[in-house]
Amino acid sequence: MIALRGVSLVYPNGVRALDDINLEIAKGEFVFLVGHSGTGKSSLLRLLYREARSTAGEIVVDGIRVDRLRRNRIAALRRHLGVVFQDFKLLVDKTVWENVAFAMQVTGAHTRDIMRQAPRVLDLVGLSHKSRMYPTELSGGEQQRTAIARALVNNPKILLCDEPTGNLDPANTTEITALLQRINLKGTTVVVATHNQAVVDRMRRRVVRLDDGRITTDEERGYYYLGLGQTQVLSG
Amino acid sequence: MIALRGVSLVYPNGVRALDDINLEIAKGEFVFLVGHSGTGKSSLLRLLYREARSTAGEIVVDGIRVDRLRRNRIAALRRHLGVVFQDFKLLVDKTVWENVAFAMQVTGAHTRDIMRQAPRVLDLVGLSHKSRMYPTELSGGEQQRTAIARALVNNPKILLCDEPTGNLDPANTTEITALLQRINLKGTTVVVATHNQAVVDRMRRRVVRLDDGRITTDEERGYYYLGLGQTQVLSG
Amino acid sequence: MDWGKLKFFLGEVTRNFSRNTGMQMTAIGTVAITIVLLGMFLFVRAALADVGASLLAKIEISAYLSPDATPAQIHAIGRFLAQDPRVESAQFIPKRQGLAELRERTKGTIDTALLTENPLPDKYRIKVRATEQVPSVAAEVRRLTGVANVVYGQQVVQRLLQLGAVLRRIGIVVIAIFFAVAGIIIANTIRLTVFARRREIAIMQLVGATNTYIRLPFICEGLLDGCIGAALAVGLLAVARATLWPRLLEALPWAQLTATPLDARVLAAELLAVGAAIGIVASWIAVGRHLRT
Amino acid sequence: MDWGKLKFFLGEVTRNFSRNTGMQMTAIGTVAITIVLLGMFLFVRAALADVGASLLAKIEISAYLSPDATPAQIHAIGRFLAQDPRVESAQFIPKRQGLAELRERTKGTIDTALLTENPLPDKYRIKVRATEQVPSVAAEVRRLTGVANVVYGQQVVQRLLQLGAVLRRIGIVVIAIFFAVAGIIIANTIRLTVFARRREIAIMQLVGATNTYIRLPFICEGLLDGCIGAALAVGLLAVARATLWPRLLEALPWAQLTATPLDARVLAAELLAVGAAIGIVASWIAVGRHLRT
Ligand SMILES: Nc1ncnc2c1ncn2[C@@H]1O[C@H](COP(=O)(O)OP(=O)(O)OP(=O)(O)O)[C@@H](O)[C@H]1O
Ligand SMILES: Nc1ncnc2c1ncn2[C@@H]1O[C@H](COP(=O)(O)OP(=O)(O)OP(=O)(O)O)[C@@H](O)[C@H]1O
Ligand SMILES: [Mg+2]
Ligand SMILES: [Mg+2]
Repeated sequence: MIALRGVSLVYPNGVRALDDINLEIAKGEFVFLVGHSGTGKSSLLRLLYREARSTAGEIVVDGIRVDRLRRNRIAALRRHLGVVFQDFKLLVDKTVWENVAFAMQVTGAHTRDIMRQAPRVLDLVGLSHKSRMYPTELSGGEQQRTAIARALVNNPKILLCDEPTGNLDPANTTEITALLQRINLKGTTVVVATHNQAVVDRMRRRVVRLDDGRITTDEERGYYYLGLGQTQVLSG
Repeated sequence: MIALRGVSLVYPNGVRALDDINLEIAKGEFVFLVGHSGTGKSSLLRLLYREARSTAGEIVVDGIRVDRLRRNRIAALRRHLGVVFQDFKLLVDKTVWENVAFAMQVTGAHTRDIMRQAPRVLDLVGLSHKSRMYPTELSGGEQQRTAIARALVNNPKILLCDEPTGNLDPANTTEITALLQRINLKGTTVVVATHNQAVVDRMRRRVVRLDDGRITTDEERGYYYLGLGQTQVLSG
Repeated sequence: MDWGKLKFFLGEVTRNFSRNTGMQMTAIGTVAITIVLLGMFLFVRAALADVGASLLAKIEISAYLSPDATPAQIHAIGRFLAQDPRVESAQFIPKRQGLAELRERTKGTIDTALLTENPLPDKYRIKVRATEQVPSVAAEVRRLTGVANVVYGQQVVQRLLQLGAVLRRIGIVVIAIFFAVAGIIIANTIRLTVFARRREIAIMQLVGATNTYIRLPFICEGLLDGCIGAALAVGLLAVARATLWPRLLEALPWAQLTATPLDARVLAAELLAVGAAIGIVASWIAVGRHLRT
Repeated sequence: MDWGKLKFFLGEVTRNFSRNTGMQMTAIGTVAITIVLLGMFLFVRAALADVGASLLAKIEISAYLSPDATPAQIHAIGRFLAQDPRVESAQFIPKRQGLAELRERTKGTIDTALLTENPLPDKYRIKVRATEQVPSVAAEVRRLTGVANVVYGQQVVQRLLQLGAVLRRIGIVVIAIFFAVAGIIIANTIRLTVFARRREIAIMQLVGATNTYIRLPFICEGLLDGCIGAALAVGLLAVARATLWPRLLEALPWAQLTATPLDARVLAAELLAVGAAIGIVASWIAVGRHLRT
């Protein structure tokens, strides 16, 4: 489903964010991306939806050579992906409902389908009662849940989540995690970049660990810390 | 140092974010503000630096009646506070260094002092090597640390932090938490709104719990969950 | 067609439009001012063209006949003038009438009683259709037998011809400048609105919107700006024409300005079209430039 | 003064300025266009004022004397005219010279050989300093004994006076419109730049910056926009004056346009001042409005 082979990313300012990344993610997998702040997690995700373009290497997403994608085909790629951005990236002049509907609208979806699907995802993230509010009128966590709803609305084949629970309380975090798990069970490939040790340690799924732009470990059923659950670390 | 008496906040759109809040925070205290997403934590902090204005009640910060403050005195109030915003609020056309220096600049600080103080706080949050980069060139956690550095640069008497570790990895979180603790030990009053259970449970400081805009509990040495450390909840 | 989509799209445009009223007012105001200036210019140009025509219409050729011209020669000259297609009218003025006109013109300062004989010759008074042809007609008439002298406002005609040419050239340059100014200002206004929404545009692109999809509302916004601005301008011009123009006509009755130099409805339609075109082109360029990066 | 602060501030302004070059170009271009129009207008107005003056200078009063005026009366009239402060010059034209001039004017179409006696009277040719006084001087001279008739281009004078008044009024209105347009466009440009940076402004306020502190760089930006735009305009006008104006003078030599109707340096200084003032006022208003909310 996703394959990176020898991928490097050097930003225009000279920062080498990713260095010789080799990673295969199969259809239906659930992958955590962990690592220190500034280690390249967001950069890796950015390559997949072509917000950034790799400096070297080969990237295939859903059969598409993303690194070679022509500019006018990028929109089509992004429509098949659901992305939860680390900084939410909500449209401030659109309501919660409109933000979510908009993501369907651009795919050319039928209004009938939008009217059915948008309320459904808003309900999933627990924001039905705020659907008429603007992002500036939302709390941080509500904004984050709006971003999640928008990423889900198109039933994407691949879901990329960048720190999706950074502004959520544990209860909400648990719910959103359960939601991601359910979506994954329906066959969607899910990649989550996160610092939330509790989430990673509870789920015990594949964990890809980045350090300074390189993949250092890749475990099938991993913890946030190499081989250690948080209970051991914190209350051991 | 901080006192709220019978404070309510109703936003223009009719949402009652805070309802009859009574809270006293003494000089030099360290207070966690916890509660569900959308429960009014950010709103409470916003009242203290007058981004929002209370609908009812009395607010005193550092001897100033904030709820009655004249418009042209607001800037002076804010200069005595250090605020880490939930969405960072960095100036995108200024480098990290400039973002930090700017906060001193507006207080009329001497250039000599800026040249000494700015590098110091950048070093504290571990961003000295990124000081010439623009916020768009930073990772989420680096942006968050820039925001923290900016809040610290003026040696404020009161430090308000809204979810200061949402985008940080556990190692960085520990460091930042230790930093806040050290600052608190030097006499600064610190208020931290957070969802990070690990941080709250490890620190064992005063915990004020909000629920639906009301203060439900206020414990001297509290946990994130009422009376329970996370180890009990997660690995019990 | 999915009506929901159309509704969504129209909602989008009207929302954009009503959200940042300040910016829209700017764009609309700029269009309106530009088009008022353009309309004024066209109107005044048309009016002045009429003034020029009526001034030129007064230029006439006097062909003085030699005292010994025979009636046959005089008749031949008259026929020649009647046949010439360039000549609008030719009138024979006998010397007696000439003296009466002279007396009239000099308001009695010439004591005609002192004249023993009429010192003036007979003449033909010739009006030519097109001012450019005055010199050539005059030269040909001069060559006819029986004509002693041909007089016309040589200087006046030459000056008016020169002035007309210069004014036309200046007019073209000014019109071109106005168009450029209008285009630049509107394109910049829309570029600024695009700039102010660069974050929103970037987000739309990240969510998978095509450039066309993003561009369309802006184009429609530009179109609306252009149309509303032009409509405002047409309204203002109509008011000015109904109130100021009559006063100007009254103040300068002798200038012989035409009361209605242009068909108001045609002008209005043209200006609206210009406004719409400017809006579309400017926003197309403005948005296109931004999206390419 | 803390030099570091000044450096910081200047750095701020130049950074703002060089960051959004597109927007600065817009503002500068708008100022430049406006000031070019203003300068052109002032220049042409001055040039036309000279044309009007030279046209009016040609208007003279002819005071025809009655045939039976005594030399003493004629002398008295001459003295009266010499004393009158409104009169620039008065010249006695004896009938013989009058006839010679008439012959000259009619280019030999009047056969003076046919005249047994000179039918023209003696006259005074009077030039008046200010055209407005022509009618009153003429009326007074008419009342002097020995004056038979007073003739001047009544119609021409009246028309020129009317035209002058109308043009002056139109001129004032046009100048006012130009100023309003310039102000509105620049204020809007800066309002848009302020709008585009509303998030930044909000953040600065949250960090504790006073409104003055936030406003100052914008004001300086407006000032810079205004000055650079005005400088551009002055440059353009200087080029136009050096290249186009001589060609216009050449094309219309008879119009008697003054070669240098205005002091170039004074005009340049005035236009620069206008540009600076517009920039400051517009940005002050634009930023003030935004910060009040
Ligand atoms: N500017 C605003 N206008 C209107 N309503 C608002 C505004 N800001 C917040 N709200 C509403 O007020 C309530 C409290 O919001 P607040 O941001 O204080 O929550 P919070 O406790 O900080 O939540 P989180 O942990 O998710 O950041 C929410 O229901 C939110 O929708
Ligand atoms: N647009 C950019 N231009 C230049 N450098 C960048 C840009 N974005 C990120 N970087 C740099 O690339 C490195 C990796 O950034 P990235 O955002 O991928 O980190 P991250 O793993 O997501 O960190 P975090 O957990 O803090 O979000 C960082 O050193 C950052 O400073
Ligand atoms: Mg990141
Ligand atoms: Mg909050």
